[in-house]
Amino acid sequence: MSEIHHDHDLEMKKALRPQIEHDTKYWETLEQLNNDPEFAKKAQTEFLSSPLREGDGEDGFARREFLKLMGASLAMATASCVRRPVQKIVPYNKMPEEVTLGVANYYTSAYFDGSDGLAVLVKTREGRPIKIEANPGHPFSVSGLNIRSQAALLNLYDPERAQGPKHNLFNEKKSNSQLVEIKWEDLDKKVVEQLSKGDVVVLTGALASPATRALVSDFAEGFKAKHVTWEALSNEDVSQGQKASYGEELVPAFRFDKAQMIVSIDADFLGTWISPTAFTNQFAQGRKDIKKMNRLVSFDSNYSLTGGNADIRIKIKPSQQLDVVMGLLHEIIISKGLSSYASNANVKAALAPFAGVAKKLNIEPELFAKVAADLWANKGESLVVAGGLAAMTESTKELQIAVNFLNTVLENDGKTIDSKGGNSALKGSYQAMTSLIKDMNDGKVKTLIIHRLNPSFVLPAEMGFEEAIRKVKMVLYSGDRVDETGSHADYLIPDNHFLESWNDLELANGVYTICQPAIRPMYDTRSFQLSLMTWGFLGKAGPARLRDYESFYDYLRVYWKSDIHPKMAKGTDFEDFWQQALQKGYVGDVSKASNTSRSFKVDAFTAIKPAKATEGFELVLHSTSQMGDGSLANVPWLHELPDPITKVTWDNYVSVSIATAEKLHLKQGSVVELLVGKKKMELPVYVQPGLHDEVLAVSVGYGRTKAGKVGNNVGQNAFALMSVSNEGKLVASGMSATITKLAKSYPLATTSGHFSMEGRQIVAEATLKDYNKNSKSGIKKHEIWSIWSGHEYSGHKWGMAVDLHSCTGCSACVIACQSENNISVIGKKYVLEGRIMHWLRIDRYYTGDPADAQAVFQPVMCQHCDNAPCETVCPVLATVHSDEGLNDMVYNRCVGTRYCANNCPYKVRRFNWFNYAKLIEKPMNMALNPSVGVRVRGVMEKCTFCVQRIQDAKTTARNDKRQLKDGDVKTACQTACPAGGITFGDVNDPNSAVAKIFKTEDRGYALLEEWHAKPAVRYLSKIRNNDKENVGGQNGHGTAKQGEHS
Amino acid sequence: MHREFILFQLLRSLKLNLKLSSLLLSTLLVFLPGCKFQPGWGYNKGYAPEQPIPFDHSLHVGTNKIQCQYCHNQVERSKHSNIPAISTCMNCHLQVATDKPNIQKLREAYDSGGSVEWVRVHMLPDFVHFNHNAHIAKGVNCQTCHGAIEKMTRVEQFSDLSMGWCVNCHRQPENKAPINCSTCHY
Amino acid sequence: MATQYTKGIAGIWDKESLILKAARKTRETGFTKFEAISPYAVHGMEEACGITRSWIPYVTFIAGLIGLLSGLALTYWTSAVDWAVNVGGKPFFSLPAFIPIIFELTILFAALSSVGALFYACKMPKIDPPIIDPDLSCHKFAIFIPYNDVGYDESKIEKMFKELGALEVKKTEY
Amino acid sequence: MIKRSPLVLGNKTLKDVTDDICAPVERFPSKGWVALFLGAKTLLLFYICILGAVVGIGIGLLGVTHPVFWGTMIVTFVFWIGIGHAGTLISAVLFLFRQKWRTSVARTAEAMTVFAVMTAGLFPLLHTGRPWLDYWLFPYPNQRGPLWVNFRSPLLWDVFAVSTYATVSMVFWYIGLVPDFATIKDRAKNKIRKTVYGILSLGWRGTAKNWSHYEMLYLLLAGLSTPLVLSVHTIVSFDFAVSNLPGWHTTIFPPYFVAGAIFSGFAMVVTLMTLVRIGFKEFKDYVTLDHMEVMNKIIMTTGMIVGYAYASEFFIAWYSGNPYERFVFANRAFGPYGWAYWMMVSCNVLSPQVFWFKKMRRSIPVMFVVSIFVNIGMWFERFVITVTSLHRDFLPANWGMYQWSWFDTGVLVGSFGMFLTLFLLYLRLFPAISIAEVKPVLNVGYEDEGGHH
Repeated sequence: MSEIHHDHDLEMKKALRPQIEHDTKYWETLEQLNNDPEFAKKAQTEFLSSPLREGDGEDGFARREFLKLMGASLAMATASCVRRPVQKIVPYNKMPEEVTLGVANYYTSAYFDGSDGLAVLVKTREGRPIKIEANPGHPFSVSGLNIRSQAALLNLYDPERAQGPKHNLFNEKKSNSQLVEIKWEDLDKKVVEQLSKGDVVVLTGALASPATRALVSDFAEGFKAKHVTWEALSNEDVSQGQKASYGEELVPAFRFDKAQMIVSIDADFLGTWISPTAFTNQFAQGRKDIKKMNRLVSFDSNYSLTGGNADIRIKIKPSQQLDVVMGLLHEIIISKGLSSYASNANVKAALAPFAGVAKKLNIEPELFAKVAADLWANKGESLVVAGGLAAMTESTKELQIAVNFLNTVLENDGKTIDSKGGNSALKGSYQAMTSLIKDMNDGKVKTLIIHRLNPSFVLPAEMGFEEAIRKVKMVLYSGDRVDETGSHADYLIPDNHFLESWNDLELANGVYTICQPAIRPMYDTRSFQLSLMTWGFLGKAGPARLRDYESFYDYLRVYWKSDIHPKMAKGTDFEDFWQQALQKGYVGDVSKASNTSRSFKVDAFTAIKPAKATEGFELVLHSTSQMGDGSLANVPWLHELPDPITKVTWDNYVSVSIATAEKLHLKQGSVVELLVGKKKMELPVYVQPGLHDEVLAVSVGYGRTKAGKVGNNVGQNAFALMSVSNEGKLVASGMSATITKLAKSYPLATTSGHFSMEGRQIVAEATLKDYNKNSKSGIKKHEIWSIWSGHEYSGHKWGMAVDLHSCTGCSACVIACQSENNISVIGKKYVLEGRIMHWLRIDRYYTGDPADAQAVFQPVMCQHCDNAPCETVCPVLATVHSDEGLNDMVYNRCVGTRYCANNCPYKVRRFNWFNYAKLIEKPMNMALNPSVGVRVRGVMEKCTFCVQRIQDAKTTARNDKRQLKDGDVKTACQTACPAGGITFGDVNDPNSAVAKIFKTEDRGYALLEEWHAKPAVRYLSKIRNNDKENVGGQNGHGTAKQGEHS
Repeated sequence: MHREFILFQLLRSLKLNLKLSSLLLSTLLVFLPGCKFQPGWGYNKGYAPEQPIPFDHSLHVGTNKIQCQYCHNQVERSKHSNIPAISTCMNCHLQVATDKPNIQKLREAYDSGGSVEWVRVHMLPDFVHFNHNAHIAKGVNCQTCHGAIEKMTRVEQFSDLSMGWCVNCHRQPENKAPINCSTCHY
Repeated sequence: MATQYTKGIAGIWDKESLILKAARKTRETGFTKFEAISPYAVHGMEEACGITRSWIPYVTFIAGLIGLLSGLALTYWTSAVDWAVNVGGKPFFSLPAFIPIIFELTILFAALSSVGALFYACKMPKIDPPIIDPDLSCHKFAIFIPYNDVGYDESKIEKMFKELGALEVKKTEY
Repeated sequence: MIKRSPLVLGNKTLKDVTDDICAPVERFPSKGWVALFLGAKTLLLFYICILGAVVGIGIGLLGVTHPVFWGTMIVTFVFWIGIGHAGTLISAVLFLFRQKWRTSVARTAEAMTVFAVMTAGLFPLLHTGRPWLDYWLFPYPNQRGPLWVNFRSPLLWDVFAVSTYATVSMVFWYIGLVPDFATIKDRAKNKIRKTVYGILSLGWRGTAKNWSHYEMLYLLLAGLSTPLVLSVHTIVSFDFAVSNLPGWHTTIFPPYFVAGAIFSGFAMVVTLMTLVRIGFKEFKDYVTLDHMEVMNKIIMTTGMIVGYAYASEFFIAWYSGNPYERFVFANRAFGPYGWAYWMMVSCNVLSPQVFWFKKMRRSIPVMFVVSIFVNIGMWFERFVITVTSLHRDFLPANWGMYQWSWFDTGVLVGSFGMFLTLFLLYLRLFPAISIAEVKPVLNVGYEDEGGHH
């Protein structure tokens, strides 16, 4: 009875709801369709962007499967016809306007992982997203992508995503797990019933969506709920440090592009810290003009990506982080007597114990003094940063205060540090989590709504989350699967993937980005926002805007109309504003103006006491740019991506220095028992050059147990090694640890066999001083002649330039290539055998003294040699040259002799040893790019310079009745590169960017030039700004020694 | 005598063998280099399967002179030539010939939001990327490859769609068409 | 079938020196169509029987030449004329790279044609032709004079063979 | 005039020769033969299973990987092709040099050639990723344009060279067999045997005219086979030498490979002949210790040529100044595969040195052991060339190792199953010594004229 009444009520309510005018061009209707049950039913047979068939309803996604329709997958009904397999074509019932078969559509969207955010374009074909592309020109994430934003595509198609709401039939103690399916109506009823009992807590990650923030606060208002924000990889240390130093609890905007001198103390801003993608972009901008390039000094306790790219990398251990900053301050304020604080007795007293830090830390005193002098010399144009998991030591707060003080002394605050421009979403807090757990234990939490967080996985046992959550009456988990935390939830409320929902994001203060859905929800899922709205509606709680709309899209528009439109474009028509925002993907701009500097609370600084010197190993936990907090652990691309520094796939491990390894007789793959406090963990060893001898570094994000088939039990969960200090603070780094060698070994699947360039000119490198003397420094040119003039290329001649100076090795290009070109994932066993399939790999070499090794990175793809050695040896003409200078690889002609790969000096060819394409589980096949063939067993494959994009660009130009122009063709790796290190184009077009590099750039050289394969790829030499001379040039790598006679 | 008989038998069998083997050899020589080395997907010149609704091109194109691109409307923009949506049929058939049983069948599908399962006639393997748009832009007539569609009551495959067939047109100098592998294979 | 074979008379010896003498004598007597049969190639037999040098080398030479030219034509026509493809930036007609192919085809043509020529010259293959004596492929030697040879006279020949030390003289078909 | 020792012992008559050589074909097989044959056949069946798995599941079952794209199959291919050289060499080159001692070993050596080439020929066909498309390597007219083949590729040269070599050596062998088949046919008591060997003998009757043409053809084939046999291993060496890989791209390869082929081929002949002498006692008079000694001399000579090539490679690598080349050779001897290199050197260069002593040259056990060592060493030579050059080439980031698997072992061992099965069948069914060729040299060493000269 009540149900009928309820339904009736709902209908009535709907009729009364305000109507929103929808424009028809974009996707808003979908969300609406999806959320209206009746509409949704109809949509079973009519999906806007893809042809449907009746009877396909049970196969939720197959109907959208392009391949089936276009005959690519040859899902053949062989029938009795011997002549040929019969294929059926099913046309649309009504052709959706925006869909042209075979032509991709792009939708603007954005990705935010709790810290790093970037604007993206979602490339769809026939209604299914097939690639995440960069949205160039976005004011914050100017260009490029990171690894996980691209890999999130596979998360959409993860076969193990939750496909509908679930109820866990718990026993009294909540110790069992018995999942049953439940209808949304029943779930909502139960939830609303419980919500009305009060004591509600909404636990979310950093919410960068202003509309969602508003919605959560509306909800909190309605249900008297508390909103707790927590992130596994939080930036709490920065915001707390800011609070202590300046009185403002925020994460400021760091402007690496404005800094001439950057000092990082374990802040891996190029890899994992805050917004690595945007920072990489800024950092690269600051180096583009080599004569005026910035200098990066990294004090690194783990070998981070930032350390790998530093002009000067100085290894430290975590307990020395504070010493380094204080030491630098000591150099400036006391040794040199500079800055206005030089006369402040308290400051002097606080700094006094830090005299001679360099010596204590085993750093060359001159070098340390030079760093300090450089900082001072670039006053107002320098930047000192510290933070991240590796800096989460017991004295993390002191470290942040000291860093802030140093920045204030250097007058950077307000210049390279913009307190107003930061992302206000970065509020994840372990303190808040600690008090939440306390509340849960005290029975003060009756309902806990968790949105896409995994505290059970992250929080160490001593925080007691597992016990506390069992004391909560009802736990609602809005995630994408029953993961470690989800298994504690009474109700699993499957959340939409970000590509399935409307959303907005504020990535930097004042820059608003709209996320459009690119596909209708694949399963019976509901966005977190809509769940809150539904409960608000059913529970009759909260302000009107929470209750009155039937989709989050409506809420979003209303919010934008009331809150964002007036702020950003007062006086214009909202519809125009909205349209523009959708098309561009963003509104607003980052503040360019300098801010005033804030006043520093010197008291906080003078309270800093020197830490006790420690002996023995210290543990460093760090996150990696591929795995992050482990939330995307079920995406195989991420596991198979070689770590940018160690080049290890499919595992985490404990990194030790070479000296330590020798001392303890450890080899790569030896298993050790790591003992931290009372916690033990068995991990394989990775011998890392350039690591401090007393450091044991382990990456987090691995060791998931309920991520899915791919991600479960890959590596060990190093989050568990975090400990709670005596003061109740969570510590992730600097704990004393010991290792014991076990009589076991465990192979680590590395993709890079060798550290050294063996004196060959592979990565040409010069110091800035050398470069200023001779811009060709570091490059050994060879005299090359041929007895034959070669073929002429009269039309296009494609070429690529890779700037090793810009390349940070971040590996976004590798994933972009993998996504674009349907590159198979093969798994650890085969990677171990050396069979990784990446067409584009990043070779990492170390130079200099192994104990203080410096890293260089080199992306290597097919070089499309004019005199391609591979072509000559193919017996069946499966790889030949096109008249546009491409080294064509014809998969269907290949018989698989593999001679080409043997004869390729760059070893860029990959072979399908087994039928890897068969490993693609449905619906992962929907992520395949239909413009690129899927390779079968027994054929060779390799980089094609994204020939499908060249062909598409030609089609577009032809449709527009114009000639192809520079910039029309952008390869996948090029668009993904946040540093703008890859240039592609027509070398025969004298005005193209790439032709100019080929002709005029002194730093350009071809890899293995003396081999005279005439590659179509030019590398631009790397310049290191480190005051040295003739290092890395003629003598350093012995480039002069080689090739003279060849 | 006996021996001669054996000899005779032997010789006969040899002759037979010769005949057989020469037959086999000529089969190999004539057919193998041609079509039979290929798996069953190609070279189905003349293939004219029965369609669920016997759509008559000769009536629509030949008699009624409807332009090809009226129905196959994406062919100028896309590499694919689309099969028209049912709604395209309905543009006319909501009024025209509504009494015919096949049109009623179509109407039924249209109203129910369903579609028609046409049997595919022209099929290229998925490692060939044929681009309709490029050929239309070059001014290649539909009939050049698809034959006299305006006279076909049931569509049949006019060309063999073999690689040789493609290449022999592409390599004519007057066509100025590329014959790179990556023109079609990528 | 039977008509393929001719009747005649044959003498059988068991010594290499005797057969040589017998052959010489037979030839001197004026027979031209006779056959000397031996289990192995007897040194001096050609001279004794007046057999001229084999013509097979001419076949070999011409076939080799044809092989060479067809190898050249095949590689040139397919690589530079019919479908010239830019392979590794090499000239369309990369003669040095084609030499192995041309060489192998030369040898193949020459060798197979020579064997063909032998078959033609020896009228092989034959199915089970009549033999005079099974030991002729083991340790005995024979001379066969067909009935249609000049001056064929069975008794005279038998006598001559006996004089030459024949173990046996028999009328047979060969 | 030097007094020659007899080529055939025991003062045989023509009849004795025929009886001796035909005996193994005509009598019931010995228990030893049956046991060996069953063993070889089992190995062959195992081999078929292994190859079936490799073709059916993927070539990745073998240890081939990135960057070592070629492995056991190519190594073993070159190994068998090398072995396949001795036969033609003995029958053709020694024939041209009028070496009469060749007659008693030529037939078996040629059979070994044919079987070794058959065993070898399977590898390049099956080591491709998609063996069912191997026919694309032949330039036949097709409906793809027609799309031809790349005559610049050494693999295509291989196709032509190996198939020509297989054809010609088989024809050569068969032509030599024709008169002997006729002999067996004439001796046959059994109708089936008579028919089968009758067909095989093609109606050969041994008239003087036939012998005249026959001898001319034999000479021509020998003349054609001699450059052919040299070209085949030259072309096989081109697979490596024409590439641009340091360690492969070497001008010394053709002569070095040919010498190595003769070396390994003779070693295999010695191995097989010692076994044949044990198995078929009557052959001891035909394949005498003198024969074995001569072959051992050749083994020692070619072993030293090969040793010279090893040294010369190192010298040239150093002398060229090419750092990649230098590195590869240093890596060969002292890198992770150094053990294979030293195995190769000790087996190929050091072990044949015992043949400086006449006593050793004439000792059956010693020569057997040495010939086995040489076979092992020559397999490792190809392994060293293929794998160690590939595993560390230009860009150190790509360096890797060969991933030896059980399938590699299976392929290697199984190929011996195929070879031995064929060889054992041959010993039973074919006259293992050329009857028609031995008969004219029966008198060598017995009469003052030294035969008929």
